[in-house]
Amino acid sequence: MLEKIQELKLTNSQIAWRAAQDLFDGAYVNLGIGFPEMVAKYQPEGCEVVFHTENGVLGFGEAPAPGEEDWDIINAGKKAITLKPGCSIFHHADSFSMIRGGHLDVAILGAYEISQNGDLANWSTGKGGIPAVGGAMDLVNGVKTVAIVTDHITKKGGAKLVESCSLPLTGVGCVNRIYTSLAVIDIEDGKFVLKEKIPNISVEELQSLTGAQLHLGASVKDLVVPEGV
Amino acid sequence: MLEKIQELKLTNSQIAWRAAQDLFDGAYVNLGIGFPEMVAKYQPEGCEVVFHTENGVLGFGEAPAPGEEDWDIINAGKKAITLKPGCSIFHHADSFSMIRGGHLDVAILGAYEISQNGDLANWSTGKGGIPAVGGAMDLVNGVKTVAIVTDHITKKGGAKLVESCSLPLTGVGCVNRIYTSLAVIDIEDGKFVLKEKIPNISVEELQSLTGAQLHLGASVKDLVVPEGV
Amino acid sequence: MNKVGSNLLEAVSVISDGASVMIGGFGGSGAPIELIHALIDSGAKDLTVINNNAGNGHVGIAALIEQRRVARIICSFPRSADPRVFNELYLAGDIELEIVPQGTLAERIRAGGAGIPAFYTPTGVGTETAVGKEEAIFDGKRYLQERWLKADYALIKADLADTVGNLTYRRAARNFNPLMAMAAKTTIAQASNVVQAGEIDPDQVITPGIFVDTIVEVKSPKQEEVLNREGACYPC
Amino acid sequence: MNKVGSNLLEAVSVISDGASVMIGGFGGSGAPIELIHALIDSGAKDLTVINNNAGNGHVGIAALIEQRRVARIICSFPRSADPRVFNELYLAGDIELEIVPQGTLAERIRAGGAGIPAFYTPTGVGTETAVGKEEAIFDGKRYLQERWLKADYALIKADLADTVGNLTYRRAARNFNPLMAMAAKTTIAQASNVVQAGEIDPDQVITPGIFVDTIVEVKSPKQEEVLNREGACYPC
Repeated sequence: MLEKIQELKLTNSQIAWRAAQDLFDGAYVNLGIGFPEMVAKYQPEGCEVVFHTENGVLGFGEAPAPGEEDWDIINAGKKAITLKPGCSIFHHADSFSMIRGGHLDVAILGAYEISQNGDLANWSTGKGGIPAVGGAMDLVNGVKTVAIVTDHITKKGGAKLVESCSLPLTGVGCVNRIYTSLAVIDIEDGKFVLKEKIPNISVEELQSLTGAQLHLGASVKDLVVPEGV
Repeated sequence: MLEKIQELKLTNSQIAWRAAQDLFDGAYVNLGIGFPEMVAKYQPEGCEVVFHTENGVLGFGEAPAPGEEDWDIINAGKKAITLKPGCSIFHHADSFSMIRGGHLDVAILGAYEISQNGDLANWSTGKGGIPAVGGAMDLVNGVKTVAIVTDHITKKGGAKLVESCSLPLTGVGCVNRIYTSLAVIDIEDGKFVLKEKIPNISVEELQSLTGAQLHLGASVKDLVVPEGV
Repeated sequence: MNKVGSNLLEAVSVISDGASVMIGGFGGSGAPIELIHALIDSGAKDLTVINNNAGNGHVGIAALIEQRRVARIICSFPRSADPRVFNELYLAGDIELEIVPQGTLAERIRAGGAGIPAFYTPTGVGTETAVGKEEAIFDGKRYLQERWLKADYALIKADLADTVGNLTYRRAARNFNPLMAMAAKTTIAQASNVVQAGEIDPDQVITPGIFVDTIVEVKSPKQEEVLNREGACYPC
Repeated sequence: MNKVGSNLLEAVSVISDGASVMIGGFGGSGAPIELIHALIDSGAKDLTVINNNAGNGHVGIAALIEQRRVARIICSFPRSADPRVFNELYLAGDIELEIVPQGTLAERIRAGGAGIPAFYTPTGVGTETAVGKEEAIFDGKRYLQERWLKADYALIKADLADTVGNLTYRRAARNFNPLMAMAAKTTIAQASNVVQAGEIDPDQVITPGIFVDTIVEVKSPKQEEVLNREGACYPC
């Protein structure tokens, strides 16, 4: 079965594409460092999203061409970005006022584990090493909708969607929606509710790859990604 | 005796002059609405003070000529002011961060009553009517040195320097120095300590006009104001 | 995205009876007179108004009060050169007043915008304004706990606005305006000039567009101080 | 009043062993590299450093750590492209680390500057960072009490400075710099250009001069990112 999953599962680009389809025109959006940043590539036609980065920029654009970087203009991942017309710059306290004050519409983040009541673990593997939290705890407690993009299972085949997280938490009951490599799952009333799944996997198979009870939404749609993504 | 006092006592201009002599070059100073504003006129030679107003200006200058007012540029008393080179503008939360955060050196305010432990009553006569506090409570709790300019006694001859205030308080134990129409008095360890008095009044006379014990400083100097002030 | 509204009355027509409305300005400086007058025209009543003052003369907030639209006002300093409108209603018990020290008012509004439900301040310790508030000691000093302040709407006055809602303010007209823009569910700004996105240097934006919902251009806004010297009233 | 100092080393020579030092910047953006290198030259040690990060490569904060001048670091994110310097000392137990969520770090610093000894935030509720902190419920939601953060010194990087200490910042190099300027007893700023008082429009001042003690002009400041790509180290 894990082999079948490896063949069927969505790539990170495809997960990012699916997450991007729920963005809306004029939404203020913060994308986590790394994989979530890919979501920016797949904004739907006619949907102009305003991107926020914790270090104090609202309305930034794509990365500059190599050699064109201005290292005063970076994102939370310390990558060079560009400023778009309508952009604004502010200090860190104002930036986190936007986050904590509930002014951002969507945060899309990565995850180690998500529990059925929406707890998120994404900042520490709990194995010693160097802890580093950054803005994750602020984002999950402040942004109106917190969405996760993630593989459905770990590299070793273990569940990432679980009854309760075993790793140090980033936030409690904070996740609203999960875009995985196999499905779209909402968290409603402390339950995982399946909204979409890729066509060639059964609910039973999906359940077997999920560490907590999957509840079925009113209708479970097929999660289909366009060719070329 | 009250007649003698009426003759001898300093005018408000003279009190303001005396208060201004303790300002130092580079001091950040907030002057209360009304009488305390007169202090600005008497800055000592070579002493450049930076004036702050609660509504968000640091480094303002004198009033503009009549007809030259810009009503976007006013002080806390809603009077038109002018901007000096080196001035800065900021919002109210930043302005009160300067105050509350202990960044201002001196606030000079008016008073109804001051108690020997430094309690100040200057915002409400307690008689009903319309209460209005403005920034006074923030100033007395935030500025490094809180000084008062005031007549030594009320118009009816009653004490303004008292054992404990009868009017609603602005702040507790907040006053450092009092410039009155008769004397300069510091508050030290819960006591009124006389530092200066006008020459033609005895300590006993001054005591009789003060509602709490006056302690004598190491030396009590003559409070003499130059001619023409 | 374009946040520019077509006219003042339409912009404020979303404000319903009983709403809480933060109104920018300190006295007349930064007061969005045209938005306030549109709010009078809209007919909304039973409002809670949050402003530093309680109006002056017979225009702006004073006019809103005079038209009996304000049930309650939260402010630091209701005194003014001509506070008759407020005073009469207050002394008759027809308007409720909550006095908040000015810095605490500013910080409570900022806290509302910044998602800080409560904070501690030394301001007001041992005074009447401390009644009913929790006191705590930090490093041996007494502080009061103060709660955030939010509102349904903010009416603010800007100098420049761009189409995506970025704002600048003119001189000390800034005062409460940027704070209130953050603390209201819906922020409506009048601006002396509306420019295209990209025409305000990002370093010079004071209020980022995320805090602003609707902008209306008011080319030559009135100053309360000037109107009062002319003896103006609204509506007249 | 003129706050312009003559050189970097003299400016930082006031910083004594054991001092707490806020250092502006987010990664390399806004990092006052020249002031940090002067601090290395000054010899000060046993420092507590407050910064978002814990250095990258072998310049700036990483160099200060490599020279064993930092006893303790308060930051949100000690990971970087090349965090070897910090990691080795940390894993050997030779540097103390306090991890603070980034927004809480920013707000604690602001609170330090604003005279707010404590505030409540939802950030960190139910996590390891909540250990030892008071929890309170407001309007049915859980919050943690966080304390202000102050420091003896702040080293910050500005773009323009005027002689009375007003500062502007270039683009996202602003980040923590204006907050730290408020929260330190003594703030030392390097600026790419020092101009006369009056040459910065008062509306465009980001840090008012009241928060700044000493300014040193550093005409073409180095960028940490560029230095690291060149394989630079300090002192070398």
